[in-house]
Amino acid sequence: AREERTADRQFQIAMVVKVEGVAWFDNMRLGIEAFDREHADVRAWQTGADTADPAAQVRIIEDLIAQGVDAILIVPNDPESLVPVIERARAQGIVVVTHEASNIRNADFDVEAFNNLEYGAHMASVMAEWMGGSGLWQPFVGHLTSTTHNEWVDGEIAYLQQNHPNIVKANRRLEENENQQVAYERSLEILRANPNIRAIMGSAMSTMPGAAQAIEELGLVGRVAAFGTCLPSVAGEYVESGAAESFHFWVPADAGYVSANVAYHLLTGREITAGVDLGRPGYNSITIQNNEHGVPVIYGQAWMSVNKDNLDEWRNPDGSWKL
Amino acid sequence: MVQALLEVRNIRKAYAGVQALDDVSLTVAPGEVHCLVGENGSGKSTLIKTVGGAVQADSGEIIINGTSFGSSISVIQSIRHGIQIIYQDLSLFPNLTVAENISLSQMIEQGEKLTNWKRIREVALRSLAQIEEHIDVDLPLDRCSMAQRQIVAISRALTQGAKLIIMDEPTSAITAEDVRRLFKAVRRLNEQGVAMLFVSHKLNEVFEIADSVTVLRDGKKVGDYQASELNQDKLTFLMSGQNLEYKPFQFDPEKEGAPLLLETRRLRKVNQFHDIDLKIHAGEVVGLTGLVGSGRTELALSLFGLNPPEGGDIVIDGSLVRIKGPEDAKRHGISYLPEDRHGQGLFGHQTIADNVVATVIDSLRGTTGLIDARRRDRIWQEWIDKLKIKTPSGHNLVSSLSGGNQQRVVLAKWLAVEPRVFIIDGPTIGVDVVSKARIHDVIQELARTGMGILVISDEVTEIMQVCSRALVMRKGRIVAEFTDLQSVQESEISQVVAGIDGSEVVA
Amino acid sequence: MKTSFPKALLARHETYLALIIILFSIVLANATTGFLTAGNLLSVMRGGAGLGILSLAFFVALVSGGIDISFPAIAISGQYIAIRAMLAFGINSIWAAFGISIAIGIAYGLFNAFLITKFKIPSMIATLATFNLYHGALLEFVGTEAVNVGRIPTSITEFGRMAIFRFETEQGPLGLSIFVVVWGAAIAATWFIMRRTMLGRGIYAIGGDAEGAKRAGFRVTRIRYFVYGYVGFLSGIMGIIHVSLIRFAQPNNIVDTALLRVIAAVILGGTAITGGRGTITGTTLGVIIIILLDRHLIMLGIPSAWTEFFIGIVIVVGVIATHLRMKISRVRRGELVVDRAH
Amino acid sequence: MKTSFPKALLARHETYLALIIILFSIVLANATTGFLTAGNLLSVMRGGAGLGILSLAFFVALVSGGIDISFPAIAISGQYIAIRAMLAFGINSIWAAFGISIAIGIAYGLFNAFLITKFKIPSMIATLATFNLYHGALLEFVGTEAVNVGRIPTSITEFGRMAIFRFETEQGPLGLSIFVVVWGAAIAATWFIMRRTMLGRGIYAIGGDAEGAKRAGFRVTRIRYFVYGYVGFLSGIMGIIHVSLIRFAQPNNIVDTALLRVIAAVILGGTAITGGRGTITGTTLGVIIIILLDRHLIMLGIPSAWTEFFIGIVIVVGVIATHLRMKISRVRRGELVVDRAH
Ligand SMILES: Nc1ncnc2c1ncn2[C@@H]1O[C@H](COP(=O)(O)OP(=O)(O)OP(=O)(O)O)[C@@H](O)[C@H]1O
Ligand SMILES: Nc1ncnc2c1ncn2[C@@H]1O[C@H](COP(=O)(O)OP(=O)(O)OP(=O)(O)O)[C@@H](O)[C@H]1O
Ligand SMILES: [Mg+2]
Ligand SMILES: [Mg+2]
Repeated sequence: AREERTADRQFQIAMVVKVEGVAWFDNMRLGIEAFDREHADVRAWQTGADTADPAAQVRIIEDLIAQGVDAILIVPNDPESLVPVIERARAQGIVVVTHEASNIRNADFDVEAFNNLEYGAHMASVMAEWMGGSGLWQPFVGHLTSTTHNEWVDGEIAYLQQNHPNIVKANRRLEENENQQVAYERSLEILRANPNIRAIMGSAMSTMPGAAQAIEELGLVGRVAAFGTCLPSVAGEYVESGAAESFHFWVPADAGYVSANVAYHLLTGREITAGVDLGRPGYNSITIQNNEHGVPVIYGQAWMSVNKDNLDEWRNPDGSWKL
Repeated sequence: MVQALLEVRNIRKAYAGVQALDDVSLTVAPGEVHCLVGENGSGKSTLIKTVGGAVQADSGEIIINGTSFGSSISVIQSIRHGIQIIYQDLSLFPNLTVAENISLSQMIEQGEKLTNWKRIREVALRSLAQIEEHIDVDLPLDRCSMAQRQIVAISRALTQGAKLIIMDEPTSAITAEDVRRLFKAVRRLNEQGVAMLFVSHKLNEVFEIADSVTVLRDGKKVGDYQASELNQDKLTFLMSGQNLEYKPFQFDPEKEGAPLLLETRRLRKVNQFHDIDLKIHAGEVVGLTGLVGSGRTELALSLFGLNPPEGGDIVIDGSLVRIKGPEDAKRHGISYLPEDRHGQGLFGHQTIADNVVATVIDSLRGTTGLIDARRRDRIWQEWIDKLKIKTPSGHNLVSSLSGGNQQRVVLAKWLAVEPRVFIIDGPTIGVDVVSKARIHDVIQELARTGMGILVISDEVTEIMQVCSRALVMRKGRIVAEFTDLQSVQESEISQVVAGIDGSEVVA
Repeated sequence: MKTSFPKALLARHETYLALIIILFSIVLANATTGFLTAGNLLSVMRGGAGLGILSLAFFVALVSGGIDISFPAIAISGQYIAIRAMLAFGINSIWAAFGISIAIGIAYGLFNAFLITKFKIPSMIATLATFNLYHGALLEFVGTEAVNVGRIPTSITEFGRMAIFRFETEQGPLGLSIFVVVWGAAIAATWFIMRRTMLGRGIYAIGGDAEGAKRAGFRVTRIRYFVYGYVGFLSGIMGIIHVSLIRFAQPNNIVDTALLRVIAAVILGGTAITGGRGTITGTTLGVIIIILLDRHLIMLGIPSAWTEFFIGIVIVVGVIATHLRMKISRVRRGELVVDRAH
Repeated sequence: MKTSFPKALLARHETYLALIIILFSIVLANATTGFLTAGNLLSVMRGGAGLGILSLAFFVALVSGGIDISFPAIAISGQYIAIRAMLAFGINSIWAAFGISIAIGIAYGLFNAFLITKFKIPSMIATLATFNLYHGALLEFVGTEAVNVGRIPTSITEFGRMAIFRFETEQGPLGLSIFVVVWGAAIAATWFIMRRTMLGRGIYAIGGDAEGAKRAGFRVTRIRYFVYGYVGFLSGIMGIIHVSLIRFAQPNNIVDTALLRVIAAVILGGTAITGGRGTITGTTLGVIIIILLDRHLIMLGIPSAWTEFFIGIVIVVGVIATHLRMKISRVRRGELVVDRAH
């Protein structure tokens, strides 16, 4: 039973991210903070472990349960390892909203910026266009265990098979452990082993800079390009140098904001249905689809595509990156 | 009178429960050979360590060449003033070359910052030449024999312009020949004005080399003597306060009808021993002597399963057996007291009591599977008394004992097993004369209970004192057997050992 | 030289550990509300069982004068292979789970022993290498796919919920988890082996002086096989305990968290890293301290990001304290005069 | 007892390592197209410089009879603190970067030495603890935020691109990276210290017999301070090399990959884990083998997930080979009859 909110009591909403200290989640924090600022009756904050470790996440969530927060937002490292702890949280009346975990088992809601297969197809189409419809490409994932990354790559492969049969995968999907150095080393190697590769497609944020660096180092700029999911602050320089062609992302701050908003809706007893405006671009008219476990998943259409042409839109006047 | 090189006045040093040194004074003159004798645990090593700075005395005064250092001196000061100590474990570096081992200390002492390899080799060669030795100075030390290492240690001391070389039992691990060579070097050094202070339990060596002798007993000084005014019996008495008498051991297995316990037939292993026929009967003490390296230890190890022979048979109680490991040997009632007891036979971190009972703990288990604590305590107490192990309590760690007393713990440990055949390799290395006699008594007592004993020793004297029969090994073969030790002269055996008699036949 | 009862107690490392636990419990009981409830204590013990079992394994290896740091890889291999095999063959039995996991654990442990005894590779190097070997092989040959709660065989999730001495409380039913029972059994077995069998004496002996132990007739090689096999055995058990606790199997679990905590617990428990010394009581008290710290830093308002830093401090302080205490007692016994450098 | 030239060469571990490298290179040159190009070789060396420098540090610690496994935490601390400080104070100088990182490295190294010498904590435990301490402190007190290429001070990225002996090729300009020069300097300095100074002899001596070294007049404590300080120094250098290579600073880098590779390289290089023995040539050859393996598995068509498994195998096989070779030469010398247990 949810307790009544007294006048002096704020809703405590905590966002637990995969790992602290990476640009992506630094940006997500901005959304959470914005939400906190905009709502006087909400105290929202973000936390996370130092390593992308499922067990650490479980521990943090257990801490939050012990603190008696009202809602927990989670970007899971490993959705399945959270099942028991989410169960426990919900048993105590805590609202649980996940992000980037469309197959989650027992959350109140999951928030997705978009459908993963569609997003993969979108990224692949940009890449295919640049490649001129033929050549070798190499997909990377952060971890072979990551559902999202693998769905994107599934979407990419499906799209390419259907629309560009002459674009061929060089090697089975490579893992770079969300580590830029590993991405760099693996890219160097795969490029040397297959001089005909034209594009490297990243899923984790660390792939693009690593791959772009390898491309620069081998003097392949113009002939090979890095693609994938990334942020302007991480990939911007490489787009300018030409080692990366274009990149895609959804604004983590918006996703964070929207997740908090979903929890806030639930805490204040409002309903969430298809078409509801959750207050951020790309989420103005959401769709809802129950996943195989019956958890309602909210989909936006919130992807951004950035290349040389619109890169400057992501710059602040002082030259630093907005994101 | 010449000024003393080293003068030690009224040194006291106490460890918990033990007054290791009690008001000891000592003077060493330049160029003299001074010998420090005393029973095990009488404080010899402790005194040496105080002079070398490894141990700080509680009170007293150390004076070197007229300079007083109060009751304690640092290692560096001691070295700077010409004192060089060669410890029992030699303190060499197995991973460095001979040249480095010899020269490094000098380089350190001279405050060198860089290594000059040419000089390192030169210094080493010169130092070896000084005692007329030849060792490949580029050899890593761990490829040198024990005797070579000893030479290296001495050469090292020489490099540092030592005025006084102190050695703690330098001769316990090297051959008679090496001892002679060592003493020759010592005499040459004496002529150059270098003094020697050394500890030995081999009294004949003391008389051979020493000018003067200081006797310690229970941490107190008994007195200073000129070697010429002493003889073996007198010295023994000064050390122990008692006179020794030897009881030769006579035993004829045939006359007694004693059963044959262990026999080897043409036992052999390439490069180690050849065609060994050996018999050990119940109740006899068989001696096995020979030069260092003649193959005795290897033979013993193969009887104990640690060095499988390549051919020949081992027969126990009339049946052929194979001994593949110590556990097989134990099962057949064979025990082996290792020769190198430096850490090998002892669990240093455990108490004396634990060490003594380690081999028999199994048999102390009662019907409940629990260890019978009373019996256990009785056993170790008994052995501490029997071997007169000098310690305030059996609960102290083995590592707190003096060298000779540690040896006794090992002995106790193996004797406690009460085996049927007992192989003792060097039973009294580093043990003082009195305790030696005591250990000999214990060995003979055991034989009287029907145990068959094989004693391996370098010392012919020891063999003559403890055994009823003796074998001599040379180059891996048994070259002589002496069945009646009462009727042979010590020198006769010594000659066979050294191969001087030219005989290759069984006497 | 019998020491009187309280004095003997004071000389023991375990006494200090127990005091720390009591003190820390008092602090926790006063600073928080949730600590001193039966529910919390039972749940803490349940959560700590896995760590406790692994610590016993690590303890045995250390006493034998070796070290085995491959145990997290062994535990996860046992766990993950057991789960995947059960799914593949449609087996649903907790006995099968333990059987497979333990079999793999023992096999891997014996392989460690093989490397260590046959090739005389220092155990730290050997097990560091096999850590990577076992874990790499798991990822490569078995797979990286996570098995979620829905697919975990029901026998395993049921095992995780089993408890004895059930009783009802306001907060719902409580009981002593089966995990704690298994942990207790592991303690009892290890205690029996180490204190009451010749094998155990042999383990202490080879840790004190392997060469001497050999001459004393202990079968050193065989004892080492036992030691590493036993580490594997306990790791296999822990693998199944772990999966029934979190109801999720993924081949990077355990590997990422267990090593440091186990080492901290055992070292804190007073087991000598140089072999030959250590007690099961000490080890278990060490485990309890680590669990208490690990689970209650948050209650004390210390953020969980501190855990790593904190455990580092605990090891350093623990080892220093052990060292100082030992030094004092050695000086008392008159042993320590010449200070040996390590 | 001089051995003839080829025989002496055959007896050396380094000869075998060199042979392995040559063999592996022949395989790579035949199996792939990209291997035997100047570009590839130069880039492999550039990428391996960091590993090479850390391996020298680990080698020195092992020779001294100790071990330091905190070096990845030291390197990342030096790197990350230097970068954050430069950003905070608006400094943009490679000298400042090295200065800060090295200062932190040395300070941390000396703290390790303090724990090891003052409290006589076994070095493995001490550095395991400080690994967590240093890394935990970095995350807790300095932050976890990543610094991306755009924010990395330009002096650092420029340093990363510096090269000597530049020449033009079809694939663009090539040159010997400054990293390789730094690595070379580190090799030379370490060689000089270890072979040509009394300090170096002291390091070997304490690794052979610390007590004996003390008696011989070596200042053991001081030497230990040097050893761990030097490990910190080299780790600090590696921290900056690493960030100028990948142009990205994040406080979990290095920590996650360096430890295993460094240990593998040094052990493979023939340095004794028990101290006192090892050569810089061996260490460097070991590093080259690890880099070649690590960077060319994909070229050989071996999937990247194998790397971990593969390095495990390399350590096991390497250590076994070393052991067998040593055994053979010991049998030849007639030393090995009684097989001693370890
Ligand atoms: N570990 C070993 N490996 C190879 N050969 C050895 C080994 N130990 C000894 N030997 C050789 O075996 C022969 C016999 O040596 P052993 O040690 O048995 O002699 P010993 O008569 O017992 O002498 P000691 O008085 O030194 O004990 C010698 O030629 C020696 O060089
Ligand atoms: N570190 C120590 N702690 C406690 N007692 C010690 C220590 N070192 C020596 N002792 C004790 O001091 C006494 C003198 O020992 P020391 O080693 O000087 O004898 P020693 O004359 O050299 O005997 P040995 O002939 O057996 O070598 C012995 O009782 C010994 O047990
Ligand atoms: Mg002595
Ligand atoms: Mg011998």
